[in-house]
Amino acid sequence: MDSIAQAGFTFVLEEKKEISGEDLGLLQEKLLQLNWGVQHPASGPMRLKVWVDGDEVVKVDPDIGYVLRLLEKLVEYRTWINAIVNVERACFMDNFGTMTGYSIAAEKIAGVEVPKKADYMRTILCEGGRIVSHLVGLGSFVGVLGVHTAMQWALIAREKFLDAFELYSGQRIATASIIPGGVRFEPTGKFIEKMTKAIDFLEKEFFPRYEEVFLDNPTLKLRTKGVGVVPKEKAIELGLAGPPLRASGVTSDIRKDYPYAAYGELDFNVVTREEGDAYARYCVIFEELKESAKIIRQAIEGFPEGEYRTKFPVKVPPGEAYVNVEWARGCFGFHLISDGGTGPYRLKMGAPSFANLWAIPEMMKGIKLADVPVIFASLYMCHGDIDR
Amino acid sequence: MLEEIKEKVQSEFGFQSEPYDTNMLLIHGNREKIKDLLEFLKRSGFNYPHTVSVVDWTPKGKDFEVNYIIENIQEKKFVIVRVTLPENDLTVPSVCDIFPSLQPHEREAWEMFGVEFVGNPRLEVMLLPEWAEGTFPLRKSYDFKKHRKEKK
Amino acid sequence: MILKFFDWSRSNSPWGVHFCSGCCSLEVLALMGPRFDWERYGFMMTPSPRQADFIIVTGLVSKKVLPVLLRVYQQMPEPRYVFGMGACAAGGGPYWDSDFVAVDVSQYIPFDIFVAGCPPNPEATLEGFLRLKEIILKDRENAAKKYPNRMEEINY
Amino acid sequence: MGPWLKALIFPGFLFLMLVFLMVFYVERKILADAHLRTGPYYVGRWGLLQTLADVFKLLQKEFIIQRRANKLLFSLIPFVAFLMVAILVAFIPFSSSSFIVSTSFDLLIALAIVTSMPPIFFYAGWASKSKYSFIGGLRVVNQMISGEIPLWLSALAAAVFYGTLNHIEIVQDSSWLSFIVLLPAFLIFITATLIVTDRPPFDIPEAEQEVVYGFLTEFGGFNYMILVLSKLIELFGLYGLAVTLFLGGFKGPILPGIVWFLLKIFALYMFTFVVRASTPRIRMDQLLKFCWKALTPLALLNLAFIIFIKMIFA
Amino acid sequence: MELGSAFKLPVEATKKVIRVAKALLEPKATEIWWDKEIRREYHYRGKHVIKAELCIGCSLCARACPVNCIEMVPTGVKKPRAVPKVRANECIFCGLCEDACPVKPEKAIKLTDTYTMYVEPGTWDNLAKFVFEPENLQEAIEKAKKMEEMIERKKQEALKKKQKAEKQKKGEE
Repeated sequence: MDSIAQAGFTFVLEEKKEISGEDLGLLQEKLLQLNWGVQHPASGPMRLKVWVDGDEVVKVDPDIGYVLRLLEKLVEYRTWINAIVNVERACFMDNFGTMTGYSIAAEKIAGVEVPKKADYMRTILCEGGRIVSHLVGLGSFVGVLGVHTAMQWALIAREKFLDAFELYSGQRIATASIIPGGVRFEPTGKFIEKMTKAIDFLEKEFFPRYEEVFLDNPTLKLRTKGVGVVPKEKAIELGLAGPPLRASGVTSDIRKDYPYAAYGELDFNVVTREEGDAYARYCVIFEELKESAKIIRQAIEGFPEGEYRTKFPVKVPPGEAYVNVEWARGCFGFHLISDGGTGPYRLKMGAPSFANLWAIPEMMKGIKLADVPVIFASLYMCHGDIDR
Repeated sequence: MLEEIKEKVQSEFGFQSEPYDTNMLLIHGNREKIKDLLEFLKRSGFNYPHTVSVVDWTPKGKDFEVNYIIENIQEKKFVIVRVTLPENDLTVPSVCDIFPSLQPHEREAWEMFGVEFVGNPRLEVMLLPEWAEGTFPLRKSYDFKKHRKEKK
Repeated sequence: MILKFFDWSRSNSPWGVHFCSGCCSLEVLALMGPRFDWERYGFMMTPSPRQADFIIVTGLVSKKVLPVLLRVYQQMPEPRYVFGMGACAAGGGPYWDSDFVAVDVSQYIPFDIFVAGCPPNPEATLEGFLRLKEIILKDRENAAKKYPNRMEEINY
Repeated sequence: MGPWLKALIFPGFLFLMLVFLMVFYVERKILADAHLRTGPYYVGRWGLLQTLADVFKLLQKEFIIQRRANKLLFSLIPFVAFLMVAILVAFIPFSSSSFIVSTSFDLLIALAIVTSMPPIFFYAGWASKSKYSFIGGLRVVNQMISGEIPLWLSALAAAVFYGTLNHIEIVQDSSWLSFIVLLPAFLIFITATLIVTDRPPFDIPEAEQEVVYGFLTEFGGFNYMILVLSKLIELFGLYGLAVTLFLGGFKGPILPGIVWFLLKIFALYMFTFVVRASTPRIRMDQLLKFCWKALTPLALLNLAFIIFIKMIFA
Repeated sequence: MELGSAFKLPVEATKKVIRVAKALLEPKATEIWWDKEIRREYHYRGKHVIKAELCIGCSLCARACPVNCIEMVPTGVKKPRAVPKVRANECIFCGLCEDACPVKPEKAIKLTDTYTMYVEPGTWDNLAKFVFEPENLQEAIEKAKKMEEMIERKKQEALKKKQKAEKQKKGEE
């Protein structure tokens, strides 16, 4: 057998191709199979098998599982409280969203009412996490086009928020600060002050500087406009989630549609774009930063007094709950089941990046090799979230 | 909206359903009619599938559950279709011709639980390392602690 | 004298290979950023392991990525160093009881330095990198050679 | 000074080395400044010795040749590349007296050398038998050939305007008027230079996020250093040409000629580095379109314009 | 690409270049952090401080630990029967052990508020030595021993008293 037929294409097996005579190296291969990752500057811990014909991509097949930890199983060995340590590590970029979703699901099963202050605190932290995550997303998107300035500028703003989180919880990113029954630490005035300062920096210094150079950039537009276009119907059919879905014109935001925490009481817009290309996804991420900053300002203004945490029972009655939260990368679903024990019986994490990833083979048909990293970065995925 | 669906599911398929949470409906289906049910749901606007969640109830003396979680993205309603499968016959017809985006989710469920989705074109190892194929690590019978002790 | 100069040059331009396998790479990113700026000390990231001097084991190493990690380590040219980072690299961290995580990476790849924390702060990491520089300065023979090649004998 | 001593020390080898240590340092420092960070700081005073340390570290690294690689080509190519671009620098007059060779076909020879670079880089990518290197090598050929035509045409414009190919005569003939007349040619020349030497935003052959390092991927240690050095010298040589042809070379008030020459080159380098910090990389097909549909016709038009002006003045 | 945009694009791009060139003159964001001895003012989850004299040996912290890095080391005395020892290379500094500790008002196991880093030139053989041990363990044990002796002495005294009283009662009877 010299070749295998798969999905309509014929691939020549590499081992069989040692032709006798002079070795011409790679010149004689028609289809090159590139292993785009695991060690690749733009891939992260995953592999895209890219078959290219010259500069054109014929077929793409993702190979994932390189950061597999089986979090869903690990959670079953934990108690209700300390399972957050594993849940938040679904992805470190925005760990508050996952912790909030898990906590709300656990509270729904246990029938615990959360004080209002905890709700507001969760909102602030979630939006902070979204900002932190989106900043890295913006930076890495411009980063795959060979300019590292955007990432560095974004990191300056990111550090301000991480400082605020550190002041609140004691760690920069592994905060472990939202638990079933409220939040873990008393929100102090110092934290609020620091958060306000961070948002001031974001709005007064970062946005103007960034907008001027990297949002309205002609070369950037040249590279990203019209790349990886997904129309509205196609986006729903492919099951895209989060900013890529909204960039295709679908108004879907869990914060607006099924309000949790304090989102029901705050005023914000759902950012959508109609174009559905890589540039639109990039713009959606940038606009969402502004919305998040707005939400945090409102939440700080309406910050209520009272308790920040209620008692959560050690043993939770049998039951189940399905909770969605709008995480930085999209809608994160938690299907949590209790059997009356001291810990979760089963937790299913419906990850948005996983859904986005499997749109890649469809989106990358017949593009240029140089567009592979652009589309990959514009889908805004997190590897910890894909593999779990 | 959800009331209509409830009645129609009751009259057309004979499936019981109950409200699950606000905005959510839980339909107890069976595997014979699951494809028809999902097609009906897709026609009535539930076109954005979220995920496939399998629950292993064997230590409690019950069966496996397969939950299809589908959203109506225009009207903002959820539906959870639940199919119960006995442990010795874990097969269910694949729905990836109705919802193509559920294909990797089914693949993951097959990999982790061993639930065979008949008709899925790609039931291959995805997340696990190759040597771990067929271990079905998310089943309750696969105990991390036991394995650790065995190794030591 | 010349040897001393060579030692100095080796310790003052450590380039790392861009291999991220876990969450700690986020803190490495922060270290590359403007606030902690490791380039002040001459650190740099290279995309290809052929030009690298050290590799960072960024926390979690799952069993699927472990052979890749060791392979990248072997592709690096000889004076090479390993920077272990985070709880996952040394004891499994939050995934200590998972069957699909290589719990103690130091069994497979010789750490020159280890920083505790999950993930360690950029300050701690920078301190670790400065210690790595000291180690490079002293280590003319390249201590990594003493360790056996364990690529072949990975058994899960 | 005899020509051999010149080739070894002043405008030759040692001087080039010194200049490139500084260029590396300035590049890192300016990029860092654009990123709002400090850049190299603790190695030597203000990090001045940083690149020296880098170079001597690369000398100590293990020499790896991949099992499947073509051993002869793989180890030979970097030195060949270095030799070629060193010849290019030999024809550049740093001041009225400090140059290595001067013939009546200076410009022609220099451009011919630049034109012969792509096969060398292609062989570098081909010999390492890595897929990414191979694609990088192919891209180099593609890009350089399309960039060289505007380069030649815009350089020809200058040659037609001055009526000579000798560098020193060109410099001595230059004036403010010639600078203004040749300004379009200068802009085309700089753009073409960026394309030919694959600097950002045209760094397609060595795009880190697409093909890792292009043809440099498999090179490590000393070989890598020499290859990078030769690429940098190519840029230096072409900028030297640009200064000579369009900016009046070593001419300038008060200060000695060599200082003026280096200052002008430094300004061009500054421009390159800031462009690197602000402009995203463009795609291969876009570059080809840009070269063949915009840059080459413009260069031709410019040549016609210069000939027209020459006719009026003559 | 049309000819018009081919002209416009370089001009636009040059504008961006000039804007970035302005950033060269802006103040830098790099911090030289070791000038201030401790960067954090408040609430940092640093290394563990275990106070053996406060510990009651309930092992709640070991149970609360999500990574199982707390080991209860038996002391040989009754109270506390065992004190926690933290394996620092596995610890993730989540602070849940601190929350679980029932000792009031001062917790027996606590993470320092100030910034302490933990760096070790570590290979496989010396990672095992990488632990946080309780402070003044020996003193606490001795103290506990003395206390136990005291308590026993008191108990015996009480017993003797009882016996005496009983004897007296018996005698009276």
